Amino acid sequence: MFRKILIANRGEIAVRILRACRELGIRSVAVFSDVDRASLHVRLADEAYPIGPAPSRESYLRIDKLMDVARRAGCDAVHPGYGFLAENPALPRACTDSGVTFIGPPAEAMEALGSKTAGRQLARRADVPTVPGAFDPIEKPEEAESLAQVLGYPVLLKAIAGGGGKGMRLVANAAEFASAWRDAGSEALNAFGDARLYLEKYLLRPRHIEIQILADNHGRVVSLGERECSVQRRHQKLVEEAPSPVVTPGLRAQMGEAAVRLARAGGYVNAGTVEFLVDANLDFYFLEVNTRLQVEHPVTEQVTGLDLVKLQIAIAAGHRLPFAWESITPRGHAMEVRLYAEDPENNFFPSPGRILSRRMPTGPGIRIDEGVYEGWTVPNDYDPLLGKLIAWGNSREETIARLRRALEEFAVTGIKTNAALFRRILAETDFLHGEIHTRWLDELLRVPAAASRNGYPGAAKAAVIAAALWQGNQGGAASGAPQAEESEPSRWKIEGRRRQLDRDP
Amino acid sequence: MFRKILIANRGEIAVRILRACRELGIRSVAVFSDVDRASLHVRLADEAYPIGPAPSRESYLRIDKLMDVARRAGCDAVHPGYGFLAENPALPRACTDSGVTFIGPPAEAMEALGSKTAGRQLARRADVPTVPGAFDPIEKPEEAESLAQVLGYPVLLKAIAGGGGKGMRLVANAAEFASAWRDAGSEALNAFGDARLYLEKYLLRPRHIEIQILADNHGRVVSLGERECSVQRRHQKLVEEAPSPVVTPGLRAQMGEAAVRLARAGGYVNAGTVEFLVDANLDFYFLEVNTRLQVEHPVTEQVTGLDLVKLQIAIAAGHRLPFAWESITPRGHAMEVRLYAEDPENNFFPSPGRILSRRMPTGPGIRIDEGVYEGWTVPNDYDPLLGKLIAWGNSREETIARLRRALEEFAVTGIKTNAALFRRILAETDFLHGEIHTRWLDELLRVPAAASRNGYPGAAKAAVIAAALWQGNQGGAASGAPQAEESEPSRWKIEGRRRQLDRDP
Amino acid sequence: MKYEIQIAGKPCTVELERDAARWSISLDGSPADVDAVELSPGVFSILLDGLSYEVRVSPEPDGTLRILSGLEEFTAEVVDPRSWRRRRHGALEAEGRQAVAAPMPGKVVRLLVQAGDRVEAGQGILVIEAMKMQNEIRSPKSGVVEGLLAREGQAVNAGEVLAWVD
Amino acid sequence: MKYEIQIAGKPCTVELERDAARWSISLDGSPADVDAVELSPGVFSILLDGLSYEVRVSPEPDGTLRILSGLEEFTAEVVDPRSWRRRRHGALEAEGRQAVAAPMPGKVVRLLVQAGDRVEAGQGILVIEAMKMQNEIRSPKSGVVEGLLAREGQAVNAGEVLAWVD
Repeated sequence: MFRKILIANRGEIAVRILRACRELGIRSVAVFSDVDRASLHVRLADEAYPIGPAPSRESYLRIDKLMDVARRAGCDAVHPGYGFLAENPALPRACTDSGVTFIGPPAEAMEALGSKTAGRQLARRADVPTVPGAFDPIEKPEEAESLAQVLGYPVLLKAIAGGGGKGMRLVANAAEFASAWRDAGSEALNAFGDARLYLEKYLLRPRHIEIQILADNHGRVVSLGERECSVQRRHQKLVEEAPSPVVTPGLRAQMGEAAVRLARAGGYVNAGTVEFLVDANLDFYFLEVNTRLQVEHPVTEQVTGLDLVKLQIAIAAGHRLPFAWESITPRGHAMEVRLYAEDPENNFFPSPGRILSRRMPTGPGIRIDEGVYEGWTVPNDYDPLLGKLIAWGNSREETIARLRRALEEFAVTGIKTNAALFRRILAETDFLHGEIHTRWLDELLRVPAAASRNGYPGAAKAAVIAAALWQGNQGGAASGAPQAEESEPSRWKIEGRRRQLDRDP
Repeated sequence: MFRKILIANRGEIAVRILRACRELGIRSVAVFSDVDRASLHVRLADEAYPIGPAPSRESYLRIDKLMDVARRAGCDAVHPGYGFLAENPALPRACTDSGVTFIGPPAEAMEALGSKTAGRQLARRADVPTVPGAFDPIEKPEEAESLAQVLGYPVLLKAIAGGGGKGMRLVANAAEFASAWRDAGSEALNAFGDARLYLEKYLLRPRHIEIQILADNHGRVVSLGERECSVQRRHQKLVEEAPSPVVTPGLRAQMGEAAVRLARAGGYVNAGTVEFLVDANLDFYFLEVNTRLQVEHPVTEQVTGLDLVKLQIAIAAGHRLPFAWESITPRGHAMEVRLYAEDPENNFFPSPGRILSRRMPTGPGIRIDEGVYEGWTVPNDYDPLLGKLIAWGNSREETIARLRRALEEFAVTGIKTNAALFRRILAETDFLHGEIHTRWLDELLRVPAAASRNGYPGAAKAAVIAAALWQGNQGGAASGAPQAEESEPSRWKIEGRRRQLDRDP
Repeated sequence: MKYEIQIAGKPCTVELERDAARWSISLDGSPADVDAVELSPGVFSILLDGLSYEVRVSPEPDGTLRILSGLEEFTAEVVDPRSWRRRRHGALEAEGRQAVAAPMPGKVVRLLVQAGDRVEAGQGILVIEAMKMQNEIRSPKSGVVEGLLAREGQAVNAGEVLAWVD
Repeated sequence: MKYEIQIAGKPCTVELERDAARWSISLDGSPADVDAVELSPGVFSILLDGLSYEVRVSPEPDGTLRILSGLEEFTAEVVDPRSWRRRRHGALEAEGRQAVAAPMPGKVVRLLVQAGDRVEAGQGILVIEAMKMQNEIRSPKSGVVEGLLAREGQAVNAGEVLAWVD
């Protein structure tokens, strides 16, 4: 087993990985940019080294600096997390050159499966059904636009190097094409250093259902079942669950076999995800392969009981996958929501800044994977993901009830988050019935949210009182509200209490 | 189902119960003493009402005040939690008089099973093996002492009304008898308002293994399997786990059947626990019945996937238990540690006070049930339990690794806690092999802890530097350490970084 | 001390009076049955007729207060003698031509209009990149772009005015 | 600024020097490769030769500092010009007769000795009840109980001297 692992990432996934290291007795080495010095992953790691200025192209995307730290800190393995360099074949190659183990697939498998066009060519050869569209990067917008005409709108523009909805645009008609092409290209360039795009036909109201696979170095490839990630805003997954409300054991087996077939064809090793679109007839079409750990991996962990990061490390260390895992069936139901520093009231603009106060949920069935803490300043330079709230329950209903409960306990000030959006989603009838598709949320968001279904009649009154007390405190603590630590109750409080007990609330 | 539930408790269990209420769509009503106004259970409840001064005999033990709040707030049920009035038959009787449902066993079942002497008489009739000793409360210390002579030392003094190790004393020889009798009696009086004691023979090196049962109003009684709680300090459980490292499926069935037999004999309804001592031959002896929810109920929840508090509420509402639960088998392994505000360095003296700062673990396999928060002042008036840290894993080894990881992330200042004790326990070979018994920890504590096995070589250096920076800050923030929010790195930091990268750490 | 507070558009009066070491509170003239404690700066636990609310107050760049009360979110403005002038000023400004302000810190990556252009309400004015996402900043009203203060490549702070539309 | 610090019994010198807006740090005369930030009051993240430590400093009633550094716990005493007098005083006191102090707030429920009694080290002096547990307070040394300040039923605070043993 490894002695020391370099975590080439930041935020919640860096924390997730160093926890796995600690549980395995492996030392963890964090890296940080100038604005991440006080980040949670630096606080929790065994060692931490600076790798440059805030912009990721000068820090987290600098393979040379990462290899330098790995060498000097004496690491024998590197975990890339997701995003940044996770799907860049140059990293595993650099690791090989430096004599450290890359915890992930070989560069060749990344190339064979990672790029969406190559992945689709392979899928066709492996008899995995695919969505019609271009197989290769398209250089000229004109070519792309004429292909769009042939396929018929709507079409989807995607970054060759893409992931996480970045560098992706839905084009409803020819008029929108030029600007969509421009925005997707420049977003892709900024996110991945690669502006190349391709396009495909856009299915109407499909579900996004993906299969988690694990492959060891000894030829074994297994499926851990599906995750449904149909609740997306502009192709950005927001809610993920396992099992899918519509996947039957039969369909699970079919999709799992297709995913395993494709992984074998690509010589895949370690953890990966094969994404499919599933239409109303429950026919599935290959979408792409993510040759890395997914943001949403915890929902699979919660229903299988497996620790995917530990398994990634074990596989990279050459361990074999036990046979038993081929027959894994999900237990209960798990659901994850992605908490972002963004403002749903204001067109989901990013909302970086200092976290002034917060209340995090705990208790039965609740798991939190996060990368922030109270008092920390969420930097403006990276993805706005604060963390993930994951609930588990015996049934989808119990899971949703727990998630809703946790979201009611969740509160943060200083930055805005999308928590209220999730409270809205979890109250929607369609969602409760599992009647969702990849455009469901975008359609929902065209309708303004109904005012407070939560029936807190006095909330406005309480807010006004708090505002006055807050203003009073601005004059200096002395004039403020009673502090919690003051002990004996005041006369008026006793008054109030007597009055409370003299009447039915 | 109920509309509104009064939670006649405080701290982590009150929070646990109100979460179950929220997940079921039932409104929760909290009560609080003067020192609990700012408590977490008050913050999270839908409604909260004061019930008097800090001393529990003037607040949380006042049935009249509780019934008053229940009536005026319009509650249709009362959950007692554990401790306080949870095992006092007067509460269910008062509920019946007030026309609200008591979420727990009927008063008669409490009396038949709750008092240790009555419970043992019933156990004998139900063919459940018991530990030799007195069956009735003993009025005179002289009687007790002569009985102790007959049974032979060591003997155990226990409070008739007791629980949680309060009013309990181990007496090793006749010389210790008088003071032990005195302390146990006065502790029992303070804790339960009942000084009566009984005594029993003390088995050598027994394990404490208990069976969780559920009984509905329709004659169904089921066992949810065992918890092992052998790691105790002075009869106070500190670490609990499920399944037990020594219980075989056969023994689990035997103990489960015995527990169900006893519950039936006592006309038991709702959730309860039958405690056994298990000796080296894996023979088990009935110890007592806890006619309530246990502090350690989460370990059963984690391995069965069931929510015991929701089930308590459903049973009280007259629902039936599905048959399937009779065939429950534990999945994976769960372990809980009880975090107390006490000082292991200083004879485990209680350490109430204000929580100045803390870091709570999160992430995979970790559950926290707690009743405190940063900035809150832990009052001196109640049990020092801050909360519970529960880990789940595929194996006992993985569970211990996760618990250890979580305990390494856990930090608190302002009060002292027993977290370091758990880090020590989880590193002990005997514990890792599951070779534990109810006196194991007391024996371990006679040996001073080995200095830092955790190998943080520079910890002392870091401490000195922090002390200097802290002292610097006392002169005013200006002279202090760089604040996290300041952005651009200083010259000396860049210096330091260059030096770091120029050498192998 | 008496405070005029605008909340969700509606005006309201809160009176805080010292009573022993604490405050007694009345709302719009009538005494309220309130038990309030501050748990930490800006975080209040408020029992109102027995109902438990946790209320979080934080100031916004524009001088208003963002208030989370239970699950509800409010924007409030406190008008008390000390802050009278500042609030008024803010109010007046809002009635003039509309400012297009940066909703978050970021970098202007593209201008979509030029000064003098006629724009529709909701039409894109420019694109700001923050946290790796490109965000189109739209016009608050139909009118003419009067001042276009932002330049491509410029870094901007939250609340910074980028353009004026009249 | 130079600080003498007693930690785990051993003396140590820390020098903090302003360098631009920050501090440069040297330990016992030699410059240390340190990157330190204060995350929140009393909570520091310290990178020492690349190793990451989270250190929490909190003052104790007796004027010492309790320090959690990684998983280690230390008691430290800072001796700087400003606080010189107070520390010395504390030191002197420790050399005199031993105080029996309440380790936590609670109620004295029983006295086990009387003034003038001879006691062994570790022998019970009195019993304090706190958080529903009875805790026997023991003598720090063998000697004679000189002053017995506590009375049965009396409420005591943490650090309050209950008796003297000489």
